[in-house]
Amino acid sequence: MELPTLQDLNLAVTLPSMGLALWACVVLAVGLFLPERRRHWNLVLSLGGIVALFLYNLTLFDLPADRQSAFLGMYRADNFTAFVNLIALVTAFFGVLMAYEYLKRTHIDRGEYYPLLLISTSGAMLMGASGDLAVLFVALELLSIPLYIMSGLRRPNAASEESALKYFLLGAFSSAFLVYGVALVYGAAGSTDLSEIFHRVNAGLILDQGLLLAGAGLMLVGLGFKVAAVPFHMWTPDVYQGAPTAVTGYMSVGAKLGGFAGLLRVFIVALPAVSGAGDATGWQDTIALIAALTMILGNVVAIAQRDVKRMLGYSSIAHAGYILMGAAAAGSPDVRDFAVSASLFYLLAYAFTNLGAFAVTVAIEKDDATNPQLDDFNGLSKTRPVLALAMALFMLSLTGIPPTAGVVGKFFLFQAAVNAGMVWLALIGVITSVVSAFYYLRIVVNMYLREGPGEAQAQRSFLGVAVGLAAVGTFVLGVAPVLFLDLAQRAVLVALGG
Amino acid sequence: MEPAPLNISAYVVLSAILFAMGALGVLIRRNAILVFMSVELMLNAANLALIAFARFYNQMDGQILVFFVMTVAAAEVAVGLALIVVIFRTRRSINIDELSRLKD
Amino acid sequence: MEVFDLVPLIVFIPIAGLLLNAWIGRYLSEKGIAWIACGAAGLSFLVAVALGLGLAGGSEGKIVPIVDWIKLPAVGVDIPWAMRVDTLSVTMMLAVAGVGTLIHIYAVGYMHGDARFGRFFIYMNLFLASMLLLVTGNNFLVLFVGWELVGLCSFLLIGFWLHRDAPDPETGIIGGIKNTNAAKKAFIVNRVGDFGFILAILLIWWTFGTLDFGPIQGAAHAAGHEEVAAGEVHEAAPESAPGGEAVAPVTPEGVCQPTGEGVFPMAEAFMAAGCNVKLGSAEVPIGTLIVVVTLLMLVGVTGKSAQIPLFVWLPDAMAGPTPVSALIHAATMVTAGVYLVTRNNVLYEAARGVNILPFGLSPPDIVALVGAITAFMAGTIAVAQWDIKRVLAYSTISQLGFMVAAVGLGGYVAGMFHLVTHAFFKALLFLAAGSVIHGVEHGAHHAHEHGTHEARTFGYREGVLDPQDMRNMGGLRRRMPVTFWVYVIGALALAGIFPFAGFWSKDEILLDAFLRGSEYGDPTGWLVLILLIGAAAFTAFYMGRQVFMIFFGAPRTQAAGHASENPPIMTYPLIVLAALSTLGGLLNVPGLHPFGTWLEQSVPHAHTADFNVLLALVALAIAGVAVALAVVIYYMRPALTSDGLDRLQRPLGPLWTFLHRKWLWDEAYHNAVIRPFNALGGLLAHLDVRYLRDGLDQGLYGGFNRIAAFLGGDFDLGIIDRVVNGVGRVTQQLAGQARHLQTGYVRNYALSVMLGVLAVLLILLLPLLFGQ
Amino acid sequence: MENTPISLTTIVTFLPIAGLIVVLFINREREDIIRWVTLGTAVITFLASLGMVAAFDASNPGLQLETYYNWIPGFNISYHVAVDGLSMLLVLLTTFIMPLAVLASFDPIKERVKLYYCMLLLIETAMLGVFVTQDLFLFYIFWEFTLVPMYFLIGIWGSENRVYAAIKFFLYTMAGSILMLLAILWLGVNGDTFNLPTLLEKLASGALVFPEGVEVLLFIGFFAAFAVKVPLWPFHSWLPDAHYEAPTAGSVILAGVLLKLGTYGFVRFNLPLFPQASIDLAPVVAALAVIGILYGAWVSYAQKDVKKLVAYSSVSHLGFVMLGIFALNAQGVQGGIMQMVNHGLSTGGLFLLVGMLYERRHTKLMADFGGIWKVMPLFGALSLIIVLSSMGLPGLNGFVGEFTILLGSMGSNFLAVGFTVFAAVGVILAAVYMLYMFGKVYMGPVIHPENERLPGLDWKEVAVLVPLIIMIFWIGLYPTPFFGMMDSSVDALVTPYTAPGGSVTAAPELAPAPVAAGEAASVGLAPGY
Repeated sequence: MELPTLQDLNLAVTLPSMGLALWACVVLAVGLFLPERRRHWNLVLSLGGIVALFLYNLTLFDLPADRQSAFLGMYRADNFTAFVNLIALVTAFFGVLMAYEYLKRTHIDRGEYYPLLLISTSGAMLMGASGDLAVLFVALELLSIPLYIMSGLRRPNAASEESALKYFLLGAFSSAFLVYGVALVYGAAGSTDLSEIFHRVNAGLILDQGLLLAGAGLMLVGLGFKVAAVPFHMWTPDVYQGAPTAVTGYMSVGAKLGGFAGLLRVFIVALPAVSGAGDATGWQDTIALIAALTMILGNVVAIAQRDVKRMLGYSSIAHAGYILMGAAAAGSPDVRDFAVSASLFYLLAYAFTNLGAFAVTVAIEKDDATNPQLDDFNGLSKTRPVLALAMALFMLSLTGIPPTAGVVGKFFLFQAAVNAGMVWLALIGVITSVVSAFYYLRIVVNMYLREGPGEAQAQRSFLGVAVGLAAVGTFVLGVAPVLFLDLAQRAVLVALGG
Repeated sequence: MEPAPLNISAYVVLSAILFAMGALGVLIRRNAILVFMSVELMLNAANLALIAFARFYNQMDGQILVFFVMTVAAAEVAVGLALIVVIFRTRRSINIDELSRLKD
Repeated sequence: MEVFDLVPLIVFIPIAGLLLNAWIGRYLSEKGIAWIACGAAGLSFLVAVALGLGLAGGSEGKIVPIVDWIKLPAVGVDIPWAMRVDTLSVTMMLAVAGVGTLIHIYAVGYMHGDARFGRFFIYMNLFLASMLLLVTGNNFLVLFVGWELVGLCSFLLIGFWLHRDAPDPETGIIGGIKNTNAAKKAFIVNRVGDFGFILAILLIWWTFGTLDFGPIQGAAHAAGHEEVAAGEVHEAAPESAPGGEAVAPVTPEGVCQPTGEGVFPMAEAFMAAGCNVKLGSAEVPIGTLIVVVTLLMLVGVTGKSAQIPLFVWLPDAMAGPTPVSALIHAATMVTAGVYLVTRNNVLYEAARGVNILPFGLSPPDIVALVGAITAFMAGTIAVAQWDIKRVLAYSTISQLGFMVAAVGLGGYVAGMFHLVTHAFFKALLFLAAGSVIHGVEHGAHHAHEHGTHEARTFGYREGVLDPQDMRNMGGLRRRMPVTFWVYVIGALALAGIFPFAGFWSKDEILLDAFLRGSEYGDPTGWLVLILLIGAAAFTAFYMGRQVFMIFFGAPRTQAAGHASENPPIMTYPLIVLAALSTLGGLLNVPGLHPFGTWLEQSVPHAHTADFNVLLALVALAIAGVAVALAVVIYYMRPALTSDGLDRLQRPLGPLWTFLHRKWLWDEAYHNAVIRPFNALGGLLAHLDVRYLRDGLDQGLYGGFNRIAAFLGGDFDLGIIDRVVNGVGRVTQQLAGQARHLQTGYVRNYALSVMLGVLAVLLILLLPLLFGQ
Repeated sequence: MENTPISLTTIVTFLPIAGLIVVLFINREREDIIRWVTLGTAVITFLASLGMVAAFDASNPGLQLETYYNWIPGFNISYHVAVDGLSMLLVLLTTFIMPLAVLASFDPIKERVKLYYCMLLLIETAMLGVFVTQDLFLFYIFWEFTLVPMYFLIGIWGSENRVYAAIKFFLYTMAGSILMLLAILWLGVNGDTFNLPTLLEKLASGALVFPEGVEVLLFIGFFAAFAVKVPLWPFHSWLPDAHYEAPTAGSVILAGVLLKLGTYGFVRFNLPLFPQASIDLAPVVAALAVIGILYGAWVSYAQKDVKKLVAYSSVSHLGFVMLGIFALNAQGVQGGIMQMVNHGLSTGGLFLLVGMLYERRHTKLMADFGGIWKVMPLFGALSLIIVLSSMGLPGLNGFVGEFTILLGSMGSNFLAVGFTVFAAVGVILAAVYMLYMFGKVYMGPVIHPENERLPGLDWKEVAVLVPLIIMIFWIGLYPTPFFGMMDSSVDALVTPYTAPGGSVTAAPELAPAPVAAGEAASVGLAPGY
């Protein structure tokens, strides 16, 4: 057995995720020595790193085949990875931007926030890039552990601490399922390399079908927990409500992104034919069922919410359902490429939209550690017309009304489902979309149609930039989706050598 | 290399029992630390399975994975205990049943 | 350029007049407005005269297209604005424009001082234009436009005094509201008639592929029809299209094939061929279709010409100014139904031979019966009315019944003849009645100014005088001599007394009925004859009653005593009309029958029966007896009893009340139609709000909210929680730890995850178990 | 398909957006400038649409003034806009109504002026987009987007219950259109394109065949969206609320154009895409239409409020349009399209009148009026014309449409005569409720002293009403050019439905029908005929 050379490791392509983690350490180290009045360097350094890696990541699309793998196949540097990186970096960018002033005014301005966020982001990126179940697990924890900490960042605050512990305990619980699932799959297939698993499964060289299926199911549970799919969703509203709003905002996209990247990577690359029953894959129906339940429960329960963050929590559950619909559609070989790109595009659209919505919520939130309520939006269109307009745009996008990213994204997801022959699932999707209009419109109603103080906290600088960029992103993806669709379309998943 | 003869199912069943016990512990225990310990038990059940399979296939993959799991578990312990300490400071209790402020 | 090309002017001139008045009328004096309006009417009449002279000169008339209207070339729909000059339309034009002009002039005096003088004449010109459009239209749709527009004008003019805030004497309803209601009633009832008409038009288009009447038939062609008697199917169907190519009217499958000639020639050809009409996916025999079409048209006729059952609007329409009553509701518009049947004589005669209705009736029979019954019924009602205009209104309905009966009997000439003479004498009577009303109003003013108090008035609640109530009149003969004389002439003409116009025309109608009974052995003819003679007797009686009540005896009120004659601008038109009423009979003088010959050119089924002296004498005798009765009852003694009742009121008892309340038609309609309509409308609106809006929406919305709240609260935290709790409890018991029944939330969430795990594993593994 | 250069259609569609951008840069305090810029934009758009008419070749049944741009390559989605005979008139209607709606808003709208006019401009583009688009995806985008500005127009500037009405409007119409989305997706997925002409070609050539039962489902998917928008009975219950609560211009746009999106959708999509389902379901749709005609009229009659009355009357009027469309012959469809325009003019006009009354008296209850004609003679006269037009008086526009529709339904191969008879009863009822309203509001004596001194019409109000009246007369007296615009396109559209000899027309050269039309049409004459 020859030792691999440095060149074989192909480190350059791993730079977006690895580099971000390393850069997080730098930020952490620098942050330790920053005096109070120089704290903005945290922001500058974080953003600088993110932007630089974002630009670098753009060069990583369409790499030659021999450069698409690093760390001896444990890291995949295909277009899927690049696109996930792209979304993740966008998410991190907004996460940093909307937190800066918020952390200051809620007196939780700790330097750790930025490195934690960056590390978590790198975990999300790594999940999409994992070529090995070991990497998947490590990436998952890399994504999760910082989030546990960030949720409890606001201390001493009972709600924040409670949400952190809940998240932590349940998160650890679910990772245990993932690990056990990994173990079972390994036991069944005899390898942790995704491509290798695929080949073994495909060739029928597995120890026991039941072992494999159980392993796949347990992995689905672990990842389903991350994306907040029903019935693994119950932590979501509580944690969303308790965590600091900026963290919730980041988490609502970042964790979901990581979860879906991992889910797609594992199930499409390693286990496309896990049931061995021709083109219909065993896990497809399960995911479809979960998607349906998730869409229904998320949308319906969101209606009853008064707390904005809780409502957005349920909303994020619902959107997980929509993307799961794409994942389910990806189980059909004919639709796989289309469904994967549709899911990725939707994730990007969701990133802009949901981060924008959270940015506005951050702007609305009062300094007294009370959670923003729906009534806090009353009359916002008069006091802060631009902010209200942006929020309206985000709400329309989440509902799926043109001209926004949301409608284009949903259209493709539904198209994927119809294409995969799951018209019933698309039907549930479209019906729950109407249901979602109930609660999204409620915010628009409060902003535009009701009178009220609706005063936003007076930050115009960074948060405003975040809102503005998110709005632009939401709108541009809506009218000119082709800008990113092209990339998303190239981000298809195949088992290497398969 | 031929896999060594090994009655794999016994190991798998044992790990499954351990895993189930851990899961039950999570469901039943009220003390946050005990809950967390139950999670550790689940992880170790997985480790057991991994080791057994690695031995079964006679390769390194599973064993390497075990190291990863252990490392990560250590990290979780660090974070988890810290969180529990913080909670204890605020509430003077680590009974998870009292963590019910956040609800509808 | 032929003289016939002038025909569009007959419509455009009144339109120009009304536009001019609408544009600059507010800057003009009454005189200026009057000149424009009357000038327009007069010019129209001159055009009609020119056209008439052109026709009389032996020309055949002409179809004058103006412009495309509804044209869908791809499917061959082509309905242009086009006008038709033939003897029938010119007859109507002359009558309408002629009488119209006189009434315009009269109205200048009558409407003097009205705040909306200008608007009145705008409406009047609009009416003239619409009516002339109706009679000149060369296809059913243009005819229909005029048909509806005259209804609109009727609406506008009935409701002209819509702001009157004085209460109505009879009902106590505010005048303006009463006028408004009358106007609405007229429009809506007419719409019911139009409903039938429009359906007929639709059927006609799908049968014939056109709505054009057809080419104008020359005198030779008309002569060719001379021998065609009613009931026979026509043979001489033209076989060639205008292009000259021979087109068979029937496809090999026996389906009627339109040849593009026009409705009437094609109708004859189709009837001759006995083909089927393809209507949508169904096929209907042509005869059936023509019966349906003619019956639907009859619905339109009953609406416009105030026949049973749709006549109810006409008496109420008397709320309008009197010139309106004269022009629209007596002389012209209401005769449109008669014109329609005459115009469609080919269709009606074709339908006569189709025997598919019960009792062996054919559509023309039904037309005749409707007319005769209406004539009789309205005649009886008129006997028991107090209002001078109301008597005339019922008289109009009755006379329209005569005309409708005539055309139903196939007596198109007689019907048109009566139409013309009736236009003269009924316009005369209405205008004279208006003159009476005006005079009495003047008298009332005069009396009021001189401080004299009415000892007793009729029809009023609070001693306010109703100038239209005949009980408030009496002895006006001396105060208003011109009015008196013209009124008497009108009354005699209406009563059918020799030698006035009404005698001749009514006699022809009776004769047609008689011939229908005797020559064709048609029992309908006898029935109609009896009804009409009865109606004629009542006519003579109530006209006598009216004349005596108004002009003879002593004045019963101060107002009547102080009444004065009206200015010449009102009386001159009366004199002209009186002359026409006297001499109008010459139009179709027996022996020569110039009117009949004239109409034969455009009415293929026109025929004129020879004067029957015996029948005329009988009719005259009956009228004479009726007049004599009136003399006995209303002239020999004071017209009213001492307690202000009609002489007949007590002897007749309930019958009088029945007649006075118009056979209870209004009550019947109110109970049978209007109340259910309102109730249903209210109910639907209520249901709409209650169930569709509030019920369905709120139910959906509320139900949805409840489900959401349930899922969000009870379900997510309740049911799931409870299930989770229950499962948790079981788990705990299994573990031997039954101490703590209450579990915390985190554990519940964990349990939810656990359950999910089990479910996922189950779903994934179950097929495996069963598969093996 | 190759990309084509930008056509006039695109320019007209997006001109309002250009105006919107200008408005965005105007300080919101400068309300007058905003108003005039908006009006200018609307007028320029109208003039540009006249340019479209000039360039339009009525004899060509196909698409004209096309712009094609491969918008989302790889997803088979294109930006494809064009007009043909079916849409040209409706584009004109939109651009014609909008300046009037803008002008009618000058005085009533005092709050949030900038936002208001932005919404007006947005909705104009959205509506035009719906009419011109030839791509199903793009259609869906424009279709859904019309909801947004109208939602705000109702919700912000409406009357008391505006929030309820706005939400109801939004949810109802969205719920309807969501099923259409599925149908669109099915077509797009199975036809491999979202381009309507390409889909039609594939259907015609047999490259795309509907499996058993699917055609009806797809029809119903589109039907759901359009029937709610029309609104066809019994999907109408959002309409009275939306109409009632909307500001005047909102009601005008809603009645004038927005409802036509639904009827247009039937013509543009259901008829050509699903011929067999259209035939099978024609009696059902027509029955709903006829019920709507009678029901709407009856319920109108029972209203106490002018605006509600007018709102319900739309249900009745659009029933006629639907009846015409589902007569499935050229007369019916042409009449239907014509009546769409007519309803836009008449009912739009009625809402303007109600708005003018409301501005003066701040009430819409009929009982609060009476004798208005005397107080405001010019207003009364103009109102009468619009009321008569709405009633379908011959010589005015409404009649031309209604007659052509009834002509179509009477001779329809798929509808029994009874449909026409009952629909014609609706003509009577129209007179009943319209005259009831007119009598209550305009006629009679002035009962309320407040009404004695109402100001007459100002120049803006006259300028709003006069163009409507001109069009009412023009279409009523000389509709030939308007029919001519759609004649060839409609003829091409209904060709599959016109069985040989199925109708007695003077055009025997009609193409034979590939569809077994006769089988589907089982209805005959009513008994006794």
